[in-house]
Amino acid sequence: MIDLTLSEKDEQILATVREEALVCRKYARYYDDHEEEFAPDTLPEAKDFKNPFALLMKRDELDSSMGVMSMLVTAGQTWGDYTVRMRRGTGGLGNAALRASGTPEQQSRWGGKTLAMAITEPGCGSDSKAVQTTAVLSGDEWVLNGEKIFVTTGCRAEGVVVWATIDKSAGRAGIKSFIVMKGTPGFEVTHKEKKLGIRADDTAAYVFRDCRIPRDHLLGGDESIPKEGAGGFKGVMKTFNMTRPAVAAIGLGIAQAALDFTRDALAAEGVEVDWNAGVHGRSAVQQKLIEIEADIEAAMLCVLHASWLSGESKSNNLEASISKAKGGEIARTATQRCIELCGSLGISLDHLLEKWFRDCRITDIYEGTGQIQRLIIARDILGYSAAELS
Amino acid sequence: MIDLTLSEKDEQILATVREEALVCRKYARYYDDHEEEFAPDTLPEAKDFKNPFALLMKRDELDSSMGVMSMLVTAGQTWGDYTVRMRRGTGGLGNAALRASGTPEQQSRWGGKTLAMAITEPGCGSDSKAVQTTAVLSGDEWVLNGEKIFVTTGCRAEGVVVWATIDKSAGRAGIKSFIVMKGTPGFEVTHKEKKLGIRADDTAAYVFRDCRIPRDHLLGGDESIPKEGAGGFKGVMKTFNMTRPAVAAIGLGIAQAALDFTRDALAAEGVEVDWNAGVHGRSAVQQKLIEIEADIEAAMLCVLHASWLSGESKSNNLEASISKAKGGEIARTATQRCIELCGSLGISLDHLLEKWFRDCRITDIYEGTGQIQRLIIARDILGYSAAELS
Amino acid sequence: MISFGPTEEQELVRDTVREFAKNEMREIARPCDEKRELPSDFLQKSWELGLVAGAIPESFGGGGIGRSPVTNALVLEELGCGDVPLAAAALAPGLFVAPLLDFGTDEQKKSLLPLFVGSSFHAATLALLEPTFSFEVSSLRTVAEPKGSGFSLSGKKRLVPLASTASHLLVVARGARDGVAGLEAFIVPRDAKGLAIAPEAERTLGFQCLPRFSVELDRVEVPASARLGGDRGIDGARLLAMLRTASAALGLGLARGVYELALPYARERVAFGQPIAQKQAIAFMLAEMQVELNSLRHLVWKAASLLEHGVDASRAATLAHVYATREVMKIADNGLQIFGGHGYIREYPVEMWYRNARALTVNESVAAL
Amino acid sequence: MISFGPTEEQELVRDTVREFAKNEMREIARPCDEKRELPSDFLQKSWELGLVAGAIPESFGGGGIGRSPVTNALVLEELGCGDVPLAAAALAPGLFVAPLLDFGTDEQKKSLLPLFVGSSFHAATLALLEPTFSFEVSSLRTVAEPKGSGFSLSGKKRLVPLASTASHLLVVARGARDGVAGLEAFIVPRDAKGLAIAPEAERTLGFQCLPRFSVELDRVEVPASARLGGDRGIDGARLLAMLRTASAALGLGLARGVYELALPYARERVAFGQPIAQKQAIAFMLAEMQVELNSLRHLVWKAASLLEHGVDASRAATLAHVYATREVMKIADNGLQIFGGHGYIREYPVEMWYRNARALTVNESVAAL
Repeated sequence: MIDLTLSEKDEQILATVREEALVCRKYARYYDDHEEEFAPDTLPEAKDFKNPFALLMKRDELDSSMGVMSMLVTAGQTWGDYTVRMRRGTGGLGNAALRASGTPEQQSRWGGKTLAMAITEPGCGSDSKAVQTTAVLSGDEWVLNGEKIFVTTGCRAEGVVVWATIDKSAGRAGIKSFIVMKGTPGFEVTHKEKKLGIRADDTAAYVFRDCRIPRDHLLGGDESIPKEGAGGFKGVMKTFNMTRPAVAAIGLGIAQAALDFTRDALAAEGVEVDWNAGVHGRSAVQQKLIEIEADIEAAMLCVLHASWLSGESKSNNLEASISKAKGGEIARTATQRCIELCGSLGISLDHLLEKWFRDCRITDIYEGTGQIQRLIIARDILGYSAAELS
Repeated sequence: MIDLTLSEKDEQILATVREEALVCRKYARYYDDHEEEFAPDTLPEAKDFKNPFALLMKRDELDSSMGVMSMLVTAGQTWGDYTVRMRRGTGGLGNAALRASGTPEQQSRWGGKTLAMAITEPGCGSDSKAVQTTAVLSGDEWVLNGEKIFVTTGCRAEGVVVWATIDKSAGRAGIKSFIVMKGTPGFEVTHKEKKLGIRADDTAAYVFRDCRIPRDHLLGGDESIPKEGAGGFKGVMKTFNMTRPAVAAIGLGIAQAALDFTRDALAAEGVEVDWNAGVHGRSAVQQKLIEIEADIEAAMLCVLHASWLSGESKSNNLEASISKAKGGEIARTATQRCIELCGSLGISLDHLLEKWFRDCRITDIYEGTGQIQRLIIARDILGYSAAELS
Repeated sequence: MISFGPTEEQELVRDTVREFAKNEMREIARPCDEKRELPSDFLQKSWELGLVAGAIPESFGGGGIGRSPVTNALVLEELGCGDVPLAAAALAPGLFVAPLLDFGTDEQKKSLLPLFVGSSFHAATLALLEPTFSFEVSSLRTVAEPKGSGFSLSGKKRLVPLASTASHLLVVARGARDGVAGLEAFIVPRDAKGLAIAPEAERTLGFQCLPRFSVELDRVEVPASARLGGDRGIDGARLLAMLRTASAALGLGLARGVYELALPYARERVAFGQPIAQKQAIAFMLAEMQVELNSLRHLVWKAASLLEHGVDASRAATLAHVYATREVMKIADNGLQIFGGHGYIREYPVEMWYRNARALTVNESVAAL
Repeated sequence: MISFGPTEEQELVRDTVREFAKNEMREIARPCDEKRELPSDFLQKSWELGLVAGAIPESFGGGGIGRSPVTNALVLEELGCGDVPLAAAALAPGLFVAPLLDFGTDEQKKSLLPLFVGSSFHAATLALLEPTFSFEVSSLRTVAEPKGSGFSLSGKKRLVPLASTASHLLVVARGARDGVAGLEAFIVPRDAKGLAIAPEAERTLGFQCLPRFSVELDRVEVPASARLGGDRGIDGARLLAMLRTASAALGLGLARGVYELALPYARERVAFGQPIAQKQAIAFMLAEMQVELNSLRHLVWKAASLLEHGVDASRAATLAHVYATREVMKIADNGLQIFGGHGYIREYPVEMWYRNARALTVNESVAAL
């Protein structure tokens, strides 16, 4: 049945997440100001709270699915702060790749580690197939050479899933993912980027110089290069169908925080939305508040839709890109509009709104820009190949 | 000096235009309902008004230029109605082409006639270089064969400037314009299109079957085919730098009518803009009224800018396309928003607002769609050829 | 529980209506629009879908499927994708029946519901809109004043669908309290003394085949029993939420219809040597449409599921309505743009959708419930 | 007479300022932003442009060029294209001088203008904004009450540029009448009793190198002569129109700066085998920027020429301001998007412009006059 409401249990879990988020929020400004530091893996307050993920384990028939809830929990956490967590769960974007394409052995061996995902290179942005990093088989080892940038949690991760080509002439088909653990000779973490926002987060640059890893570190284990098109590459792309809705949820949690702050601040000064009034019964600010709220809710529902589909093991390639395209756009414009509504207090560092405006802006850039998402959507609905629509 | 205000004389002329426009407006609904009829060339009221164009002849140093004023007069006229005129001036889009590229002999011979412009063909929309109509020299005559659609004022015009290729292999360079008068054997006016709006206007389809015209009917007289690129075509394109701002002005006059109607109707019910209030002092409707007004004024100033430049005999290729791109977009959205603000009365045939909504929509389509304009703008600012940015 | 999966029953209903929209609406939409005329047999054919009678309890002779706002949203999307004015005509009786089912007293239901369970179309309607440019539902000008044991209704209404053939009009008026909470609805027979229906249907942009009338109420006296809900009255906020959700659902269908016209056209139409759909400017327009169709559908479903749970849906319904007002117009506008010159001539359908899109999404449009 | 052509004199001024922006502002903008610090010599260098003193009549020792809102608009665009916070710092004294020139009595001019004609930078400023989320200029909370022969000022102001070093603050307060017509401005020396300037500059998104302070007025007593314009008072609507036009002009410059960063980047940056500028999605973004830059410039010039004619410019100034609020943010946003990942890291300049764009265009931002 179609139902877009939450069960009581769903609500309870999200209420707990909200409690934790409010605690994390207390640390948000500090780590934004001290971008060279890392937030602790566990906050001192942690002992006073029970882990919401424990509750997530037992789902009843009338509760929302794990996939859907994990999106709501993600957004609920970034509603507090992008980076600071009561307890940092292990696992980064690389772990999603491991879950999507790793062999059972690989999953059990590295599932417990925090793995970053290294795709982007100085020469290529969202053009993931233009990967220049090479992996050459020598004896029973792969030898990696190349540079990676914008590696999220790249400094603190214990290892990384890195994209490299085993045969440039094969184009996308030659691209494979490899697992490289920190400390491997020839694997160097160069620097932490200084960014507009998400400053507490670490975004690293990697260099691989004749970095040798065992042959079985190729993710999925398949060394063959499919004949036509993007066989292997598609496998790699599968990851994105899981990470894109998640990335959108991350941004939308922040956008929601910005809207909630704005709504409360204005309500305290007597500016409140009347849900029954028509357009002629609204002020300019009320109208904007309604539109921001509609945009965020629509975008979040796109995220839930994409994750619900994968929970039903239905294809969600289109919907994952829709959620990222919509989520990225709204993360940008919702925070922009909230500041506008708060006027000169909206830009004050006395409040977190300006930080959310900066943090949110990454959403439409990483994991494939909004333009890339629209390209994927257009190809999907038009039935075009990358050659037909580029 | 930079000055965007009007002289007293400018104001007087536009006031006269406004008076006439109000008379024309009385006939607007009738000819919208009776699309098979044509509005008279001269309205019965004409005797009571002096022709504003007479006043336009003598311009003082402190008055705005002819070019600028002609745009304001054009918008002032369509503010009354798209088609109905107190006195129909001779001259159509074809006359603009004649003025731009005609030889002195051609100008004096046909300047007094109303000439339509026939470019679009069933197979090509804004892709004007894909012209299939052919002109073949046989003896001292050109023989024309082909079909044209969307010919504005095509039924009533006395003649037409038609685009045809004298050498398909030469691409754009082979395209020339020819003057064909009504009654020429082989030149057939097929039908008047039924349209969303501008129904009183005639939009014809032409067929040319072995239509023979004297050799000197080639506009500009130059039969040579320039070697590289779009030599001759550029000449043809010159026309657009004159017509694009005019077409934008036509649409913006209608958009202004829609805004004025909406503002007055709402003011009569107590909804008025306070120009001093900030965003927190405005209602949703006031905010929308302000934004529509800003959009229309910005677009109209782009039109005046393009025409002022040509008056100063400066290049205005970029600005002409900017004015058309902006004007076309605002003509669409301004009328859409005005109806929204007027609610269910906005869609009533008791008022002209709904007609303006329909009439305005053509602006972003003919004389090159908004997409074509943006392509031209982008090529210009990026210094790209049609091949580099298509 | 968050779920985007319709039940098998809902899929069945949706597919049936989709077929009906394709075979019985798409074809006749254009001639109906040009002739400004509603084919007599269309209402009967639509009636046989049981959209109105189905929701009426068996105890009153109805289908007894029960009211399901979610199923309703699915149906409205499909009908809107067929043709909105025809859909609005078919659904006009629902504008009367739905509030009766939700707010009516047992007596009111007993006496009126049987009219709508017969095998042939029975017209009834709702009168809400008023002739003001700044129309605001939270401050109606039509008033209901206590008169003796009943009420006296005075005011002007407009765009009342099928008013000239309706047996009853449900007249919305402002009662004792201010704002939406003070809204009252009265059951008024068409022949009531003081009720005047304009002889000619109003002509509007779009919706040209749907007869909608101005109605004037000059001290129309009705008994206390005519007050919908009796002493309880109605839940104005819920009525409004249902109206907004319904018109957003119709708008969703309309927008999807435009998208389904524009996409194949863009793939076939060749300019500058290739299909225009291969240009990012056009391809991204279509992608944007797809994104907004999904977004709007989710918002409609959210409002519908809150209504289905019987909880306050004002917020969700307003979000869906505001979103539809913005996006449906934009999609119709871009759809027309993709057709270029062909979008502007009546040989092609899209200009009609453009007019209907604007006519549907003006504030508090009353098209369906 | 409609004319888009600057005078030779205006072109000269514009080119001089353009050079200054290129050589003295662009280079230092990023370090100033990172260090949240205004280089001491910058104010002096900017002072030597004579932007403030130039407008002061020779009779008071000024340049005597006279006030020209149009020339001002040209200058502000160029400075905004250099760096908005640095521009705002350089222009802070103008926030005090311009109203003094337009509304001040002869006595007020005689006593104060000479401070600004010297060869070294003299700080003065304007205090308008207040610490409310729903700040509305037409209903200020800072009040001026008659006290003896003078006035008593009470209220809170914020983001007052250079307040800590200014010799005088022009404090805007609500007087006897309501709305903008009732606005009053008072000349208050920094050391006035009851006037407290926060010890630390306020930290904000963007504008990081511009010291802006919270100022509290607790029954600050000023003589009647401190009321700008004497018994006539000021023209609040004109002051507001000037502020809005000026901040729109700065915003125009900022947006142009982003465009000038994004265009060459898009031409050089290669993805999917070709420069991203060859993709319609990016090319059209840049085209849109060009369209909106022209549009905004025209609206700014329209408002400026009305101000120059001395006629009511409230409407035109509000149109320009509303337009800037919408488009400057959008251009900065799309500019950052074109840079992709590089747009998000501080190695590249665009993220700074993005922050400044938002900080500049929040309602009634007071940056220049």
